[in-house]
Amino acid sequence: MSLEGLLPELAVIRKDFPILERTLAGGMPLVYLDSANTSQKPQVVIDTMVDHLERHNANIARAMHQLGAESTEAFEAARDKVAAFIGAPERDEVIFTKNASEALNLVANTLAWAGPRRVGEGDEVVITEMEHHSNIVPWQLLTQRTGATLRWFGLTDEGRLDLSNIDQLINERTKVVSLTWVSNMLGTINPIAEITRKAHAVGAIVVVDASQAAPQLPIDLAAMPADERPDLVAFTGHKVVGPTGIGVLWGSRAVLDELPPFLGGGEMIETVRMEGSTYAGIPHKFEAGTPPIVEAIGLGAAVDYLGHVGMDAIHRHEQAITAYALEGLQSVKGLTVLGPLDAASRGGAISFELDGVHPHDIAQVLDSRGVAVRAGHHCAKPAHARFGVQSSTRMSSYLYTEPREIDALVEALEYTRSYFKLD
Amino acid sequence: MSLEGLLPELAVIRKDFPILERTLAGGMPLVYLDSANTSQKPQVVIDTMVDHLERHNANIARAMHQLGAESTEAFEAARDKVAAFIGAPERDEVIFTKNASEALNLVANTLAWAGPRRVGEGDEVVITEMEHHSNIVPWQLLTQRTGATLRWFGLTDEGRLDLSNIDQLINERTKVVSLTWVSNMLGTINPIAEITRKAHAVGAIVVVDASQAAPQLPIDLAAMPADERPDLVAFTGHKVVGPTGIGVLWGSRAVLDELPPFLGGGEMIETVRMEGSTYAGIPHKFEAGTPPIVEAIGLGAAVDYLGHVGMDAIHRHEQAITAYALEGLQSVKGLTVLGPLDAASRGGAISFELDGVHPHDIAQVLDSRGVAVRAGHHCAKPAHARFGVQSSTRMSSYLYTEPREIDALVEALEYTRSYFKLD
Amino acid sequence: MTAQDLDALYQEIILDHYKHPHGKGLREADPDHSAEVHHVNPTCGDEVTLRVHLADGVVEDVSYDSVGCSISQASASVLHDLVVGKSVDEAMAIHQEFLTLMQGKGTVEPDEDVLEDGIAFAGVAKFPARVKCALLSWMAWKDATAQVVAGDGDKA
Amino acid sequence: MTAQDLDALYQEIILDHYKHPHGKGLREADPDHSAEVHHVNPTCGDEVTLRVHLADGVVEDVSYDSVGCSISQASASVLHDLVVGKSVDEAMAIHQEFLTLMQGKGTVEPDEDVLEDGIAFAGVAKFPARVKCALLSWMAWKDATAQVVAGDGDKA
Ligand SMILES: Cc1ncc(COP(=O)(O)O)c(C=O)c1O
Ligand SMILES: Cc1ncc(COP(=O)(O)O)c(C=O)c1O
Repeated sequence: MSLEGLLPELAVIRKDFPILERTLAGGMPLVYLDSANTSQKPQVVIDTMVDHLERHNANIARAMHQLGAESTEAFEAARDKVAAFIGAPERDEVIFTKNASEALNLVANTLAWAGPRRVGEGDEVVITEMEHHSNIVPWQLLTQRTGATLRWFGLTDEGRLDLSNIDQLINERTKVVSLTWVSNMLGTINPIAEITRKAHAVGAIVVVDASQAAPQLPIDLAAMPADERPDLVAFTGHKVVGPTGIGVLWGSRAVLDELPPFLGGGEMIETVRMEGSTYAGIPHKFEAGTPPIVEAIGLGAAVDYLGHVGMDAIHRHEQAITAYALEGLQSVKGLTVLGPLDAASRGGAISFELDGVHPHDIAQVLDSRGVAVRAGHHCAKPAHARFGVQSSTRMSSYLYTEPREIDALVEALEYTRSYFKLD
Repeated sequence: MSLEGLLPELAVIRKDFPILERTLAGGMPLVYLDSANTSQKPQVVIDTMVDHLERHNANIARAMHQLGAESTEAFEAARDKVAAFIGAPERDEVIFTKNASEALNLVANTLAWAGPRRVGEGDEVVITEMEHHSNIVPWQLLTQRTGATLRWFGLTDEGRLDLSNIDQLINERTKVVSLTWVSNMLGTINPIAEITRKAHAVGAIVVVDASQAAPQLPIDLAAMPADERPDLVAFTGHKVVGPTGIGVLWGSRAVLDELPPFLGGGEMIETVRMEGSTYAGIPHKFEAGTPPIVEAIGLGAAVDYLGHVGMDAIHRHEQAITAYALEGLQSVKGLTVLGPLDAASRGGAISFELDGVHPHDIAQVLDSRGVAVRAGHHCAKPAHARFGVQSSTRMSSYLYTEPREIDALVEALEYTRSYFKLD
Repeated sequence: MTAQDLDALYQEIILDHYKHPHGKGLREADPDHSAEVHHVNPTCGDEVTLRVHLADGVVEDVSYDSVGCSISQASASVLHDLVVGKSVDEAMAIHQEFLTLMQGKGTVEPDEDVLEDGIAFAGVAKFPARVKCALLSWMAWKDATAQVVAGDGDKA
Repeated sequence: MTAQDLDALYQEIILDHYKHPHGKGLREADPDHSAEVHHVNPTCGDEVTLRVHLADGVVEDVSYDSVGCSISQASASVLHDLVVGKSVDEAMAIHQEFLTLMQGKGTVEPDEDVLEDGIAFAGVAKFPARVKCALLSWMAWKDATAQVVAGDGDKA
């Protein structure tokens, strides 16, 4: 089976991911279609981490012995790699967090405290109904705690942002607009440039949750026109074939300099007296304590790996698989896809309903055939509520996904229908 | 060379740590005496992480396929192991953070917002002059932001807490007392039970920074009398032979339930609507987003490893090495140890000054002989200021340290003296 | 899991209760002796609204409205069968028995005399991710019952 | 690092400047044409308080008080030698040359005509952790000088 747009070296790429050789209970080979939840790791990421732990492990910055120098160099090289991966205008604008959630909370939490960007009573924060909980709850906490107002974009029936009231939503009271680039439930790709332009025009800052975009879209921040470039961008290591425990917040130096510190402690200081402290410049100002060192180094290897395969090629591959999957899924009787049906304008996460079977039960039957998908609300309860469903089943592919795995999914769905005795 | 109290299987234990075989520039074998900064990792921790990444990697909780179940089970088993390691009264009281700094900030940050423990104007927070910056800056931020007052215990010339004014410091306005169990600079072990009793008597909560205690002292929280048991205890994975990217906050259920959420996002919710959310119970309430999964699993293997060696035996080993080191160091002309000189009542980090040579220069010469120590303020500027020094050199041992490594340090210090042509 | 495990999980009894749940729907109850709770499974979003009506220490009715998978729906139905008409003490004992079964990781032998159709859930205990589904309505029932008992106590 | 690297780092010239620093101590200066800054190396806590006094576009004096390692002390002394008496433009060019040397990771060949004793720092450039030590007073000097120039500008 060969589709237009698939990665040419797909078989070789699959060999890079040891877990894909796993057989599950009953001798079933693994069909991993849960990559939007977390991606699998290539051998080179694992080996890089092992090499660090076995040969170079030391704390960074503060340690000036040879191991310390090696560790610091590897950690800061990872920052360079991540900066290159997203085309960051400056490498010091890349801040390591523990995941995307912490990155988003860092912004929402510090906006409560001080500085010219401070959010207070009468101010408005705008999000959307398709956000992941990690881009909803931090803003609820911020607005509840400061007396500001939370507003949001609704969704069209097709699963796109309803921009009809954009001029009311983004107004002179708006201080922050925070939205996802690619929806983890609906797959929708949002018009970041257009919304950023509107937000900048009223003096608001724009925060983009790129957790689902970074794995599949080529990103080049420096190449964006300044008025269309978000001010802050978050993503998470474990979805870009990196380890858990590491996330990224990129922010423009101008905005990061305006934010007060987030976590206080070692490494983020300039000087400390009992009576008061002064803080280091970015990126250290936002990296209190011993950072996730081996995780950052693993992430560096991960984005290098993606870079070698090529983000353009990965994007094409995702589109090809997504188109194939949309077609296959819709051939299953009683199955409805939630979100856009046009593969070219969406990401690779596809949520669906199957009449007469609850998503948990679907996922369970699929699992008995080795097919791993996600069932539930995918941390996007409001988006599910918008479509009048409480949960859904989601398949999500990545650079290692083969068409035959989509076939296996479709077959397993047919089997589910028969297992639950649907006509 | 054999000292009373050394781990009987020391040679075998050293074999567990692959990095100890490293040779450095010029063929020098590694003499790693920077374990208070970060500890080295045994093979079993590395292998456990590799096995997880190569065979079981999946997101947790939310993923209900086989890989998801395996990953969740391994992650939650790690929580059980950590709970056992510190004798936590309840396993759900163990919260995974990214490091000790985040754990301490979690407490200081949430105390600003809501609930019966909220810190506001007129309230007092008490810390000590020997804290690591990670247990100073969060409390400075909290008190500055809320209008509360920060107070602190001073230090005696010997490097112990000056408790002479304890009854003024801990009074009916005190809401929080936060202090380190073992100093990372002076080695001092603080009287946690006594201070906790005083704090509890005035209704204050007690936060203990156990970053240096957890690696070397057996901890059994459940066995402590309730009035002497701290309410919250923080430590960090990378100092207990675990990976970076993982830390622990233990808190009593009663106090954790009183704190508002910290980071908002996936996993910490009960239900989310655009208008507002409700939150999960502990531990999930404080674990927003994808947690450091493979890191928690690595930490589980680490505390298991320490448990097998035995924390009592490790503590004895540390005391033996510390006594030997105190003796050796004091034989060096012009060397002054900062902190208590009695090995039985102190931890294994020993900071010192050497007349006529700056700590950076000492560390550099030592490094040329393969001896890795730390030079600087060790994230404890106020404690250095208290002793009228700006920086110091610190050696710190761990369960894999041999007496001959202390000999190598002492010799290298003598060489430093001659290199800088001191009499 | 294997196809065999699948069949152990989805016993006919479970699928029957799923398709034809017993006692489903919210019914009116004397407000002095009843309580309503709403529980969710945060992982998957399954929800149950459940009302308990006690009278003279006896479980008069358990009525509920719920959205969820076959396991969670069937277990609410079995709950209804098992506790309605029993004394609160007896019902609590059954609850404990069901809890023990579900938390036993598949090692507990269920007692059919006590659990009746509930024994069909023995297979669920092997799937940690599904145990929460099976317990959702049971936990809600315990919570609601405790509330009525506490409320009655207040009035005594 | 090896013993050989150690000697490359601690050149005799550096140790001489360390033991006998030139221009150390804070000296009074005409407040209209001077600025004082305080810089720290957050990693190790080394500190310098440094005053720059300019007159007619010439660096009249650089006086400083500092605590730190041999490298940071010696580099302040060499800074003093190299910039005092030079025009601000010349001094800035020397600063740039020194910066380039230090950031070159040991690959830049220093120009003795420009850097004089400063060439002894070529060995330091190989030790990333020590580059900050060598640059501490140089960064402070640039900062202070920029402040005086800006201040003079204001008055013009
Ligand atoms: C006493 C003490 N507290 C807190 C910390 C902070 O730990 P981390 O950097 O892992 O957050 C350390 C170590 O750096 C420490 O020694
Ligand atoms: C769109 C989106 N935002 C945020 C997140 C949160 O990422 P993490 O759980 O790694 O913090 C996710 C993934 O779970 C996501 O899909």
